[in-house]
Amino acid sequence: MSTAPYSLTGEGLAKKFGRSALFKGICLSAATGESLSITGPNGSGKSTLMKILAGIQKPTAGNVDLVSGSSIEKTQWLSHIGYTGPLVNPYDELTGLENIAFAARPADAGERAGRLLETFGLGPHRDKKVKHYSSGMKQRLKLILAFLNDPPVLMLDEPGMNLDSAGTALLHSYLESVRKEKIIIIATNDPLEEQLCGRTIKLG
Amino acid sequence: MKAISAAVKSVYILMPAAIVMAFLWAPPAQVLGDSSRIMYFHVPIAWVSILAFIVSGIASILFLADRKGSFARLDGIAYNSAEIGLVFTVLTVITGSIWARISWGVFWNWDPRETSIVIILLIYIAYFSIQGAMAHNDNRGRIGSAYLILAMITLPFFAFLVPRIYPSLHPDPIINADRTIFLDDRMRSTLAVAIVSFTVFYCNILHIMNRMMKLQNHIEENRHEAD
Amino acid sequence: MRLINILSCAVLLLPAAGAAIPADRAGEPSVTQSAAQVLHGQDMQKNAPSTEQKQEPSTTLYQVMGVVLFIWIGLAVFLFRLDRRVARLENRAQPKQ
Amino acid sequence: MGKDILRNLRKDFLVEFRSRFALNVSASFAAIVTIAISLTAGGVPFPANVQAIILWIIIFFSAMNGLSHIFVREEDQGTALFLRTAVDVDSVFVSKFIFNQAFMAVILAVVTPLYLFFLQVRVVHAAHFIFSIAAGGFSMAAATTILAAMVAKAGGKGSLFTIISFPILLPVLWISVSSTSAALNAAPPAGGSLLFLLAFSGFISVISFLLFRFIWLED
Repeated sequence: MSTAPYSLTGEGLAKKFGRSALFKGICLSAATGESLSITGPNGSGKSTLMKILAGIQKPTAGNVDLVSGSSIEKTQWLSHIGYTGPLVNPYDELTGLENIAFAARPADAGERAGRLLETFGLGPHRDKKVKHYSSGMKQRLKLILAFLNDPPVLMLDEPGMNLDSAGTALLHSYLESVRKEKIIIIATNDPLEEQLCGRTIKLG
Repeated sequence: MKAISAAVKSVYILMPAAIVMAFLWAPPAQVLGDSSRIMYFHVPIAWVSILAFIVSGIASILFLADRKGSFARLDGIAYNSAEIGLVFTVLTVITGSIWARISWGVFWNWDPRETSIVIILLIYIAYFSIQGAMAHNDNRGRIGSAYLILAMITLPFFAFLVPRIYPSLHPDPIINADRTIFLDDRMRSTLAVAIVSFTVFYCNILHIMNRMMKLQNHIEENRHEAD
Repeated sequence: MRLINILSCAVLLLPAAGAAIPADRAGEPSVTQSAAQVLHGQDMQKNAPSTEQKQEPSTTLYQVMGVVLFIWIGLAVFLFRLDRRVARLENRAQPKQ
Repeated sequence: MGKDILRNLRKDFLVEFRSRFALNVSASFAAIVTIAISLTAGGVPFPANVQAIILWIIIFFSAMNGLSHIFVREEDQGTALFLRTAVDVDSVFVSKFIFNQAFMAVILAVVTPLYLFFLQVRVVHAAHFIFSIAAGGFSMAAATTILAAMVAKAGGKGSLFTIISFPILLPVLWISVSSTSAALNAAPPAGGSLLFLLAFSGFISVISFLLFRFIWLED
């Protein structure tokens, strides 16, 4: 990964589904070292906004730009972004370790994966099929998959979902340890996670 | 917009002219007699169904190529054109098989032209089933367009390559029975007038359907604003 | 769509009617024979042309042309009125936009 | 890109091997139909062209049961978004394409021997027969990969895949049937059909590759 600082800007973002508008006129920006939380009631478009920021969906109006030195092409965004959310499901038929092997891009991901598995307490379950995981374990695996390639931008949609208090503490301490070198964007309604981030954007 | 509206109105004059020419002015063909007059309807209808197919294919290509969305509702135009095309394809099959019954004695015998029109029909049916399966899906326009493009690309393989590689599959004498009829000048010009008027007819329907689609969208948007 | 349904019915009649008479004329000299009989009857093709050359104006040809024209006029009136109605709605929608 | 393709292929083979659902359905369908036809025929061999037609009908429908599975599974199990974040568009298409080719090869390897065994087929030109089957299967898998993606995005409802595949696959079936029936006849077969199939599959693969991003990436 390049070491140049990243910055993410969104201008005048709007999304319509069919004919009903979800949100409009959202402007935001974040640079490396900054963190952002997106809050709002259910159905206010948090997940959609996250997807738009990650380049997975297109906004109806406005545009998003990810810059590191020079502007990065949209098709390449996902190799710079660690994205996870309720709809990003690992493969049930594969074990935790196999899912990690599938998602791992750089060569040193193996070591990182081992460390992350230990950190998040999944070490003993690495060779179990994901369909035998509990929902909390699955959420931990999803977080590992997002952190795996050490992306400079982290976009976490409801990262605390299904986690027990130990899991939440692990997540928070991990985010605290990397916040200096990354852009972190979290969509959440949990006040604790909201406090973790520098700024808050309210939807709805 | 105004110019198109005016131009397509010429169909109100062209079509009666084509009908009268087809029945009164054009002489009966030497071999087929008066039954050849169905040609002035069958050929233009077949032409319109292919035209509609090509138009919807081109609209689909433009729709996918135009990522900025500067042309609105190209996928809707492709859909409307395909709808007209489906009707005309069915008509082509019906008129064609009536004609085949009169001149060859059978309703159907899979010559290359019959084969290709049936394939167009199948493609349209497939297109409408995939559109129907995605009634309220945001991907609808793009997937339907991609399918139409893919289908349009397979078509030349039937129309040109197959008869050439397998000449034995398609008995040439049968198709030549009507292809080699001598067309005199009056017949030819009648056919030309009929083709032009059916093309304008197609443009007229497409134009009206597109405007109706626009109005429908407009009404639905306004209804939501009122909420 | 309603428009396309009506169109399909109407346009369907147009060429079918056109097909009917020629079959009649191309058949045996007896002009009274109905088109349907000819269509479903024995073969009527090859022996036709020899008897065809009389150029005696058959009323059937005119009748069928009349039917086709009548259908076309109906279709044209429908299209024309639809066109007008759409234009009126467009005019009403325009100022609001 | 090469690494991405390998990662995705390894994952697909692993997942498919663990469940074997698609393969089981396709193979059992092929076996049941072949045996049923053989049973009804009562041991009387069909003429060569009928044999070719029946063979390709069996291949077509067995393949239709399984070829869409590769994309439909991703949507059904909700893993499509994970795949999307982990692998870029072009690699997804290429790896799924390769997977479908492998799947088709397995289907052909199951169906053809069964068919030859049960229906007393006498293959006159063995090499031509094998090439016809292989080229036909290759074109079929090549053309249906993108259609599978469309069906998956459309909700993957039942027989939709068969309906939309048929018009596109018709030239392939047509040529394959006549080429296979030539291989079962004493008459010397022409090589043009294999060329046609290769040209067709090459052409359609390129177009599918270009169109795939419009289907895979959402708005």
